[in-house]
Amino acid sequence: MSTPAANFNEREHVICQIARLVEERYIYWVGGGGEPLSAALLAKQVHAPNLQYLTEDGVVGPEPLVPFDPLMTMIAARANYRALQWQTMNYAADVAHLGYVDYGILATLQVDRYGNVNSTVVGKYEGGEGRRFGGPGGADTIAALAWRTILVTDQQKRKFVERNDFISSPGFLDGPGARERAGLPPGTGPWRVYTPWAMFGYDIDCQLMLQGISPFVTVDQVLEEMSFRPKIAPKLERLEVPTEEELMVLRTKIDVAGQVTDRGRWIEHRDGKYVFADR
Amino acid sequence: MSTPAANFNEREHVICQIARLVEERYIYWVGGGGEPLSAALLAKQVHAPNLQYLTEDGVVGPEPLVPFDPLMTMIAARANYRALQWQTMNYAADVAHLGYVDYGILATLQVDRYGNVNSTVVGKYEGGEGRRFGGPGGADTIAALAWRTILVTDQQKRKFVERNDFISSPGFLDGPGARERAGLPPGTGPWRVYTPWAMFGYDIDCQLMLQGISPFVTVDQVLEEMSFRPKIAPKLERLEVPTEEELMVLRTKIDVAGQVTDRGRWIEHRDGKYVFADR
Amino acid sequence: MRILQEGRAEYLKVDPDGYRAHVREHKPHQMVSKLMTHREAVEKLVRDGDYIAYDCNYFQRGPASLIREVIRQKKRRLWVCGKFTYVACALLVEGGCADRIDIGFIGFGPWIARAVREKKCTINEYSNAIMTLRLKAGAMGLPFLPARSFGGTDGFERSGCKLVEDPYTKQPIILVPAINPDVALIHVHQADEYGNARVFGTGIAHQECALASRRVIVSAEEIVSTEEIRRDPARTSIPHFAVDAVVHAPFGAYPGTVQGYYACDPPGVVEAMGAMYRGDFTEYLNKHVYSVGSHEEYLEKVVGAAKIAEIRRRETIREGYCI
Amino acid sequence: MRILQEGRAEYLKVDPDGYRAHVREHKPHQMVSKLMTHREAVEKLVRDGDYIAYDCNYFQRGPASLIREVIRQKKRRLWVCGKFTYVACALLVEGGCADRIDIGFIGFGPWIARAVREKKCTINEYSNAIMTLRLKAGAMGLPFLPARSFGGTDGFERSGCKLVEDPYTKQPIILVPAINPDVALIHVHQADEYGNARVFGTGIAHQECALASRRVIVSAEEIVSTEEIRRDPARTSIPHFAVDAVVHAPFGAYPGTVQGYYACDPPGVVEAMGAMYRGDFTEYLNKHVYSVGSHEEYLEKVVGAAKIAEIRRRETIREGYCI
Repeated sequence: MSTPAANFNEREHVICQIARLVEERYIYWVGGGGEPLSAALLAKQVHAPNLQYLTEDGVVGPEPLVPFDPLMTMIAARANYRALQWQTMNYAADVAHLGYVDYGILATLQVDRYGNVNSTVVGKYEGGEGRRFGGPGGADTIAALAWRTILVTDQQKRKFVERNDFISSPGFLDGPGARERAGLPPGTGPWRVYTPWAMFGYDIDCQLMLQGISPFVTVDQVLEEMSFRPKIAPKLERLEVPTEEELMVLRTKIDVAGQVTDRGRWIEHRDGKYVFADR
Repeated sequence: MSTPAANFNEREHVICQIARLVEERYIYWVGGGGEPLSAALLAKQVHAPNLQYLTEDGVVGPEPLVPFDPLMTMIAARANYRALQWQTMNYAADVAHLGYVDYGILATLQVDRYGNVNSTVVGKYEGGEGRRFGGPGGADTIAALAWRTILVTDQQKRKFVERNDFISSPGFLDGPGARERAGLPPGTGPWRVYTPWAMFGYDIDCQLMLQGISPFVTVDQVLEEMSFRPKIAPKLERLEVPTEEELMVLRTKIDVAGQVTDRGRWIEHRDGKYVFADR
Repeated sequence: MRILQEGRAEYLKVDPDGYRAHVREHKPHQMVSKLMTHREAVEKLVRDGDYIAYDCNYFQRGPASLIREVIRQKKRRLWVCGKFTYVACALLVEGGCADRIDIGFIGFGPWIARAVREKKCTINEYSNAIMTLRLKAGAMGLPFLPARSFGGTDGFERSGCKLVEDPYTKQPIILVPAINPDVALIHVHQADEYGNARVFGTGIAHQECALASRRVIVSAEEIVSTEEIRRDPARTSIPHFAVDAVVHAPFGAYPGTVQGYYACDPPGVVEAMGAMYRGDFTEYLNKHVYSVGSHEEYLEKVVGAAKIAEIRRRETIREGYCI
Repeated sequence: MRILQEGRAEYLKVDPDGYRAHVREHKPHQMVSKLMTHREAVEKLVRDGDYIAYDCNYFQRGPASLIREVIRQKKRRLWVCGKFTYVACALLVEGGCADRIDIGFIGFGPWIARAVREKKCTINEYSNAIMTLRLKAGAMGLPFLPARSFGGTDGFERSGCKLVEDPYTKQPIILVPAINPDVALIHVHQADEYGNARVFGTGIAHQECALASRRVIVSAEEIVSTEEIRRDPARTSIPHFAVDAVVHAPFGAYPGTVQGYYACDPPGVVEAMGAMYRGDFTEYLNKHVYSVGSHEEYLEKVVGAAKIAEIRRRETIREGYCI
């Protein structure tokens, strides 16, 4: 069943990349929806049945009954089914303060050179001129307190910017030592940024570094979709495409209604290569 | 059944005085044993069945099954039977911080002119020379945060002192404004001090004032058993002796083993007067 | 303990002593029956200009029926505790009830965006957990609590938080100001007539909201006896003395779910979300708020028996949600 | 935030970052079986010089069997979190195990008094709730918490607390330093092999102790399956990842009570209290600790089947103590 898929879309591809990172020996705090939660649910179905994660509502280690009703990802019976513990938001924050959260998985509207997170506004904040979004929600707590944060966003010029229009949740802020100066626990921070096209890590100077690339794009295509030039690792990892098994689970058990994955372009396997499908 | 008793001891007398103060419209935090708890249990049995009290273990409004096993006054099934809520110590402290605790009832080893509480040491603290006791326990929280504190102690010279050997829990400290300067909430503090012989309140200058006297002693006897001269109210209240009903409940349902009341002298009704029995 | 940096935003006055005085004088220390209708509770306890907190949201065990009543009664100038919420906050702003929001997370549709541009709505920035921590400080009777998140964000400058030097470690640490909301709306699974309430499953900050707020309206799916409450005191999430009104609100979270009792109504959820994203709740408010006079009438005429039966049936999980 | 006044006592170093690092490296994030005997758990996890916390006490749902094992293994130089306790602390000092106590409330018999006079035992002064608040700070991963009690006492100067100016109200307020004990002993009603634990009824600070402590030994009356834990997640008081050892200890609180499971043994309580007040535990320790090699042997030879049947029988209340 682990044969590479011949047809999938960008969203499915990036969810699979993140799902494959998930390991049973760590505790995760997962953003309560979208790609982050889909990735955790996929991992739990495919290769990490004992995965333990928290969400903002203070659920600890549920055995979720997928699929969920639309938006019913927290404080809902199927999402929180047979958990190890049911608590509330301040408890989840306490657990993260204590250092139990190894990884946080988050989506962001923008990411800058230092991996900061924006879920507040694209454009100018003052006067409400920019396009406004919901706010940090739980992301600030995760980005501040998880040992390592995994971000997911789109590969678009307006999403990879020199400096976020707004820092809703902390990446490395403006560089080494900045998190500690701001009162955040040492040794924490961004670890990876995933887009459907590429994977980034961070250099010791806390700056974004291109480390992996999807088989259906070139490095130049990735760099064209960034407003700044990132560092580039000497050797780039190839981001393997979804397997048939992963897609089957994702499409039939997790994102049945396509609420998460019904965006982005489709990729097909043609003449031995992965290329964007002309639709 | 409310006929005055002809035989009772000092301890029974003072418990009845405090029990009679208890009203159903207030919330009490009661020291977890001795006269304070006995007084609350007596009130609940005799005239305030809906009395709600907390103890240190975070029980809220139990319907206790009396009598208790020795020392089993908290974290015990009979003491906490059919409560409204079971929580823990920090919760009890939160409720007191919030101002829900109208009255606290406490025993003390010593009381001074400003109504401070000592449950730590009688004699010199330094070098461990004095006679050492268990510490403030829950009394400090009660004395700091309850709106009004009711103290109970013995009428002895070494127990009414100019300044306690140790302030374990705050009375008025060293006078008006001192509690606020120490970070305690305004409007709180000592309200009454009861001994088997007398009842004291506080003057506006926060100093102890004799306000009531038991029928089996004189004012001079009371003053002889104090190391300082308190203010004396223009008119002294008479502290009515226990009723037969109160004694019956106290002896058969609450302090069956006499652990609380088996101390102090006995009083009897002789020739129309209450006098100490010669035993 | 040096102050290193301070947010510039206006925040609800921190006044633990004032709150203590309110608790002493106005909270019902004795057990008294507080059963009343939605209308009575909101008329009596929600006032124009209030700082209002509600727990959970319009889709998950939230006080949806009370929020509809607040809009129906045309309350004005509310300051909303916007944590872990979506359309509830948008409804209050678009319903003309609210003009200030402390944001953790809200459904920020085009309507609120316009209100902000037109200076009809003021926004302060926090995070969900910083808001629940502020409520926890309020629920502990304290003026502030420390936190190790929120520092370094652009939200910080637009909040009431402070960065100070911790006198113990000498490291920088965030302080968050307590909130004692004027009024809180909390939907629970069960409550007795006095307000002793049980929430089953996870939650956001129902106990903190109840203990921190000056006036508390609890709406309950079921009214149970105090005997039942006393049968299992560990299940009591909220004590009676924190509660000012108890409203019997079966299906009070509709179109949302109440875990273990009923599922959400997906079309009802989509309808509300759609209106929010379009930036026009007019039709939604007419149908779901103004067309009826009470929650009972709403269930009868707008939701209907078949829908109620369906959402009950679709919630197949009971485990952990009953005693 | 000005510091107005500071206690002069030594206190356990406040180090939330060090604790975070410990949690990351040494706490069992994955579910692994931690079942072991009293001897194994105490050998492995209690070390000479540790700051030790135990929840409840020798008479009320306390880890009496673990405390006896600590004495049996002759641990030394322990620093005791002396909140809401009586003879347990006295036993540890007189058993030669402890020489420092942070006092909330302890059984202060003539033996400890002598040890203090002879400078063999150091005392720091707090109150019960200030000690549980210190544990709560540790359990929240924070360096301190504010409080509105303890100010103005003679204990304050002999503590690690500080009086500071609240930057929000400008009023004086107490700060208490967090404690992250080296080791905690907690007795519970039920636990699974991983350490997911249930406490029924009231308690002192079992969850705080577990989350705040570097090494945690949970002793349980009953070992239950994880399936059972998952059946009612709201009942989980302590999550597995905070726990380092799970010890099956039926009647582990003897001579004390475990609410809903068994009553205390009054003669056993009186025997311990009497020894404490006499200031001589020699006989008590010989009989209850040194005469046996294990808790199992203790139940067999010292307590006996008849006594066990009796204390079970005398606890007639089950309501609220089972699921």
